[in-house]
Amino acid sequence: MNRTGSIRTLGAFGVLAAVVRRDLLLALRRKSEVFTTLFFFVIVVSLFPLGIGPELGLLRKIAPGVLWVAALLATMLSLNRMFAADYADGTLEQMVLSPTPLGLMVAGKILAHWLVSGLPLVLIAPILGLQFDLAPRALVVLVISLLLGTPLLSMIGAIGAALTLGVRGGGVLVSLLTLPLYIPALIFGAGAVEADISGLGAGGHLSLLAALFALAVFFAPWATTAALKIALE
Amino acid sequence: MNRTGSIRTLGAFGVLAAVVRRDLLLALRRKSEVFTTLFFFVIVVSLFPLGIGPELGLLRKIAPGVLWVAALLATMLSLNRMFAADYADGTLEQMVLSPTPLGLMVAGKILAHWLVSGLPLVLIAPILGLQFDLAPRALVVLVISLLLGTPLLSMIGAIGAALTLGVRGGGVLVSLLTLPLYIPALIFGAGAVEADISGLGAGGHLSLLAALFALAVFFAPWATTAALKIALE
Amino acid sequence: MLTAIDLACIRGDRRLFAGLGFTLGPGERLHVTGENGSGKTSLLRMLCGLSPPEEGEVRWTGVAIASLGDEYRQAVLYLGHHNALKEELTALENLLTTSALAGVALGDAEGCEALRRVGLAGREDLPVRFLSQGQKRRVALARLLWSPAPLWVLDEPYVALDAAAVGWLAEIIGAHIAGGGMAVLTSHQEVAIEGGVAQTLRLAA
Amino acid sequence: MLTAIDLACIRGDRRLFAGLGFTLGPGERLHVTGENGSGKTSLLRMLCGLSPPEEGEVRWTGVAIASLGDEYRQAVLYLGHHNALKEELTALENLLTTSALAGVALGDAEGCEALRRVGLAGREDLPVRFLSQGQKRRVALARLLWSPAPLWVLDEPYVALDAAAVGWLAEIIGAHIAGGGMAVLTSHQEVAIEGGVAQTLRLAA
Amino acid sequence: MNWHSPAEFFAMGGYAFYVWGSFGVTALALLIEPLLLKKRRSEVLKSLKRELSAKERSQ
Amino acid sequence: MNPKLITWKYASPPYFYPLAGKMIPWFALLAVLLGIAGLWVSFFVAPTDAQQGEGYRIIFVHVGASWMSMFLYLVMAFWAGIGLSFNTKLSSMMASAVAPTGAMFAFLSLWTGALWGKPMWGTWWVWDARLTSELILLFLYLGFIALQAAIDEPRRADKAGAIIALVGVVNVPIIYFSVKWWNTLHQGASVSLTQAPSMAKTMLLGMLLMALSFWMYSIAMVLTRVRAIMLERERHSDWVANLKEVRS
Ligand code: HEM
Ligand SMILES: Nc1ncnc2c1ncn2[C@@H]1O[C@H](COP(=O)(O)OP(=O)(O)OP(=O)(O)O)[C@@H](O)[C@H]1O
Ligand SMILES: Nc1ncnc2c1ncn2[C@@H]1O[C@H](COP(=O)(O)OP(=O)(O)OP(=O)(O)O)[C@@H](O)[C@H]1O
Ligand SMILES: [Mg+2]
Ligand SMILES: [Mg+2]
Repeated sequence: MNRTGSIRTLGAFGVLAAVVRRDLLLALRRKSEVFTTLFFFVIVVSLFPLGIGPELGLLRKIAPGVLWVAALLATMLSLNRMFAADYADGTLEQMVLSPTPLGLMVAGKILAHWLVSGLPLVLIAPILGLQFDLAPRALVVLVISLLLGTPLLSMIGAIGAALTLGVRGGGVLVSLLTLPLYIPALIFGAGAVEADISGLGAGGHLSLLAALFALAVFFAPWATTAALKIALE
Repeated sequence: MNRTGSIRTLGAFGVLAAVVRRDLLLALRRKSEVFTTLFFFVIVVSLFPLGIGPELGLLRKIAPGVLWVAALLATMLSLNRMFAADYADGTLEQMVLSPTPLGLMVAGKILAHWLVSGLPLVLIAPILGLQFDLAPRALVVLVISLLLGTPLLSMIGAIGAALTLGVRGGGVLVSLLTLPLYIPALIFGAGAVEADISGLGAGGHLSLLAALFALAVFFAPWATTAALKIALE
Repeated sequence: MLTAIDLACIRGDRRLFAGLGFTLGPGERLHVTGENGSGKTSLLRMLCGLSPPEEGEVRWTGVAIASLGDEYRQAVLYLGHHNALKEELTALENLLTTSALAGVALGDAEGCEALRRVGLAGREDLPVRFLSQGQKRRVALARLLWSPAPLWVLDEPYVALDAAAVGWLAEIIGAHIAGGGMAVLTSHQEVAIEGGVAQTLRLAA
Repeated sequence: MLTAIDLACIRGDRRLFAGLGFTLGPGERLHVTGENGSGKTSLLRMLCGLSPPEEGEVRWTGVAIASLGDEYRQAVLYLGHHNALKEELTALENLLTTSALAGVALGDAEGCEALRRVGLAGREDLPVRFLSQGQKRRVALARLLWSPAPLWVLDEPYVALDAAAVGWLAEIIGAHIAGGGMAVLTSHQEVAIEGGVAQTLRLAA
Repeated sequence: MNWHSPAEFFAMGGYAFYVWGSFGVTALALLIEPLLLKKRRSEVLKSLKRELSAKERSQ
Repeated sequence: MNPKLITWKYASPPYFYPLAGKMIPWFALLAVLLGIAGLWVSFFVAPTDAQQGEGYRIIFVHVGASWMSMFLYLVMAFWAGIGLSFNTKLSSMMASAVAPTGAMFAFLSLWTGALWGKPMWGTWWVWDARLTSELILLFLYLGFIALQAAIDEPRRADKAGAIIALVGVVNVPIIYFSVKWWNTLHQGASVSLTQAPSMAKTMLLGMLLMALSFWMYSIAMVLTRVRAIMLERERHSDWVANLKEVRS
């Protein structure tokens, strides 16, 4: 077969786009996937009133914490599928062997993960907030905090997901590794909403969250790449 | 090779024991596994004070609910590995083809799952309860409710785990299927502890939990077996 | 005696085969051949009772296997494309547990003996994860050595094996058949098996 | 040009090979043979740069591959025991994305053409999960048809393929080498490849 | 008759948002479902026709 | 003709498909007529409520939707169970066809209830027994739909869906009573759903008409959906190829 001439090679961003496209396609194909992280989030949030009882006053107090913990758990649950399938079926080897820098492909995978698992949570959170009787302004702060926080969770999670590859039974191990790292995001995220509710102003918390976000953008793809290479050695 | 004479065949309970032994061995071999469900439980429970704030009064009120929700999530997280590995590597086919009734092997796997994921939670729960300032009697009720409740969670979870086999992206789907079914266990479990705290007596809740347990013992292995056979068709 | 009557198999919108029938008696082996995707694996899974046939029936000693249940499962040993090994367990542990699942109680000594025979002496206690592709297949095959099942259903047993291993595997199958056993096998490699009566079933793609 | 100098491989407490060296120029192919577990897969992964050698060095056009990075990765195509396919994606989607990962932009037409050539016409849009073992391997192999990489590293490419497919695969490899490419391959089956210069490297167990 | 003018009707005694929000979304849902079903049906039919004509051409 | 064949005649897709096609317009028509009548009664006949003013008119959609959501779950589980035990394809298709409509009514019940709750109770949502179990019912529907959507072999999807539907149906009463008990144990009577005992006759009439309309609507939708499912699943059978809508 003619293997010269007609073949175009892809630039770095072409590969990035291909990675994002592929992961989104996979998520759509496993039809349920997009919706299930979301439903998980919704169900977990609904479990708390069932466990704690229906007093609205009490529920309003714990709402920011519950919503953020649920977002964190939902993100974490979906981490497994970030690299595990690629690792098991040999795609990851192919990625490492690709001429495109691995960091870029990792960034693509993180982006796709956020689009599939993070963004829907941000969009549904206000409705759940209503169930806990949060005020409209608190809802806005909630959405902003999640908008900054969920990509952060995806980025930190990627490191954990990469580190636990091939470590069998890694499904739970990944939570062990990432949950502690998630704690700052949880404190500032839930803190922002609480601060707003109690009239203290959410600005400080939100800017700290933004700072964490910026830090992670630089740090996470690098660490993830390193972890992936180690997993394959 | 001489294939007659010397070979002993195993009775039904021999096979059941072999299944339990194998799963425990696997859990020990994937060293992290036993501890990670436990740590997940501990971490989730500890996240709440971080997300909600340190008021002891508030924390005491939400303690039963939080502990039970965490137990439920921890169990659910570990459901994935109940059958998935066996399905992927062909062991499940061998089980279906085994002369021993599949229901028995399923019972063995559920038992092993509880020993690995449920029992440790029951044992650590009182310590976490202390952190939330629960009274000693409430701690005892907590342990009893978990002792009845966690096997129930394993049994119900087995159905969900079996149904989502081979359904890629099943990791989150399983939670969508099982969490709603877990709700009665959650309500009676957390309810028992709360009833005890508020001086109403936990007896009613606990006997309902026991009734659910008995129901599940009969129903769950059957449904799981059916689901497994469907998965392999 | 294994009888297949008028079997049909539909996968998605494809009819892989229809009206397929054969009879396999003691001391006979059936080679199922055909191109990739012609339905060999699908047929073998049907014969084991793993998937129900679209039409037709599989019978064992004259009785439909669906109504036989345990009795038939006791008589069959199936080895598929997958090895059914746990990567974290050692070769020996894997062999002992798969045997136990099939209702056969093997001791350590018998297990080690079987592993020695498949050329894994010295690797009994290595987690299967570390073994090479061919070594993994050998662990899966070691089950044959102690199996009391009269009917072996082997899907591409020779895959990943080196030439020497293919040789002894053919011998083992031959001995099983010569001893009054039965075997249904598929393979894309031509491997000569001594002993017994050979039938061939060719599935057209 | 691929050069291996004094390679050694240790796995656990086993020294699989040591002092291994060869030179492979354009138009040449290297057959790595050896029993199960002799270290073929380990060697091939080293050559690709997937695992670092215990001792020695792999060089590409005279430079150590560790210092070449992307440039070397662009030159290598590796096909391992695993097929690197996503079971939920269709054959075509799988082919296009694996190619994209390797930096090659294939269009739908080229993808379909490649699948047709590996005998999967009409199954382009079937999720790979439904394909038979051999058909899966064919999807993985379709990558070869459009690959611009000069060095192919193929670990048991013939596994699970039927006789016809083994035939055309050998032809494709032959054509690649005849066109100035290089190939390192392992196989337990004897398959004749036409064209190019053949070297053989035997790993003792 | 409860209403004296259309405006009063639409105001629903101050509950317009809630009443019309309920009836509106319900009506919307009951309208969308048949439309989605119609689309689903026509898609199946289209692909069936395409397949049929492909088959007839190949014969 | 073989008697068994006669009994099962209408249970097989080739016969049921045209039959359903003939029935759909009638149910649709009934739904529209009953709906118009119901709306008329709801808005122009039923009097203003003494306590709730005009806001109570939400009842006319809310109750019908709530009833349908619960009833349809039973219907779905029933067909799924039949499909599982007798291996009749059509029953399983019916189950899959009921689920989306049921889920939609569950959603509408929640939506209209929430819109009612805000003016009446001052909050969109309380964790009351009935509300909570309706929410869980929606989750059960979604679980069923998601599971079936995630499996692409139809036969397997049918059976797996049937198991979750049956397990769910056992659980619905358990859930309902557990939630009810849970709620009443804690809460005094801060929130109570009990309506005025002497409901105006016309209000009852409006509710019934709307509920009947929803019922007819559901039948029409389920039949339409099951026809589409039949075409999708049996695309390669002769009877589909010979349909005049395919031929034309
Ligand atoms: C999201 C909130 C709500 C949900 C999920 C909900 C759910 C339900 C359900 C499932 C039923 C039927 C059950 C039965 O008849 O026993 C029902 C009936 C009813 N609901 Fe609601 N509801 C909600 C809010 C409200 C509100 C705010 C009101 C009025 C203040 C209300 C008044 C009624 C009435 C009057 C019935 C009819 C009871 C009967 O005649 O049986 N609901 N609702
Ligand atoms: N849903 C589906 N739609 C269309 N075709 C399908 C579907 N599922 C399976 N098939 C086809 O059914 C066949 C299954 O074949 P099977 O695995 O039995 O083949 P085999 O003879 O074992 O092949 P191999 O030699 O490659 O192992 C394949 O041709 C596959 O493409
Ligand atoms: N931790 C370990 N301890 C001891 N031996 C090990 C360890 N890890 C791997 N090995 C051995 O290293 C070898 C790895 O071989 P490799 O997979 O390269 O073989 P191969 O030549 O590709 O075999 P095959 O033909 O079966 O594919 C095996 O013999 C395996 O038993
Ligand atoms: Mg096959
Ligand atoms: Mg190898």
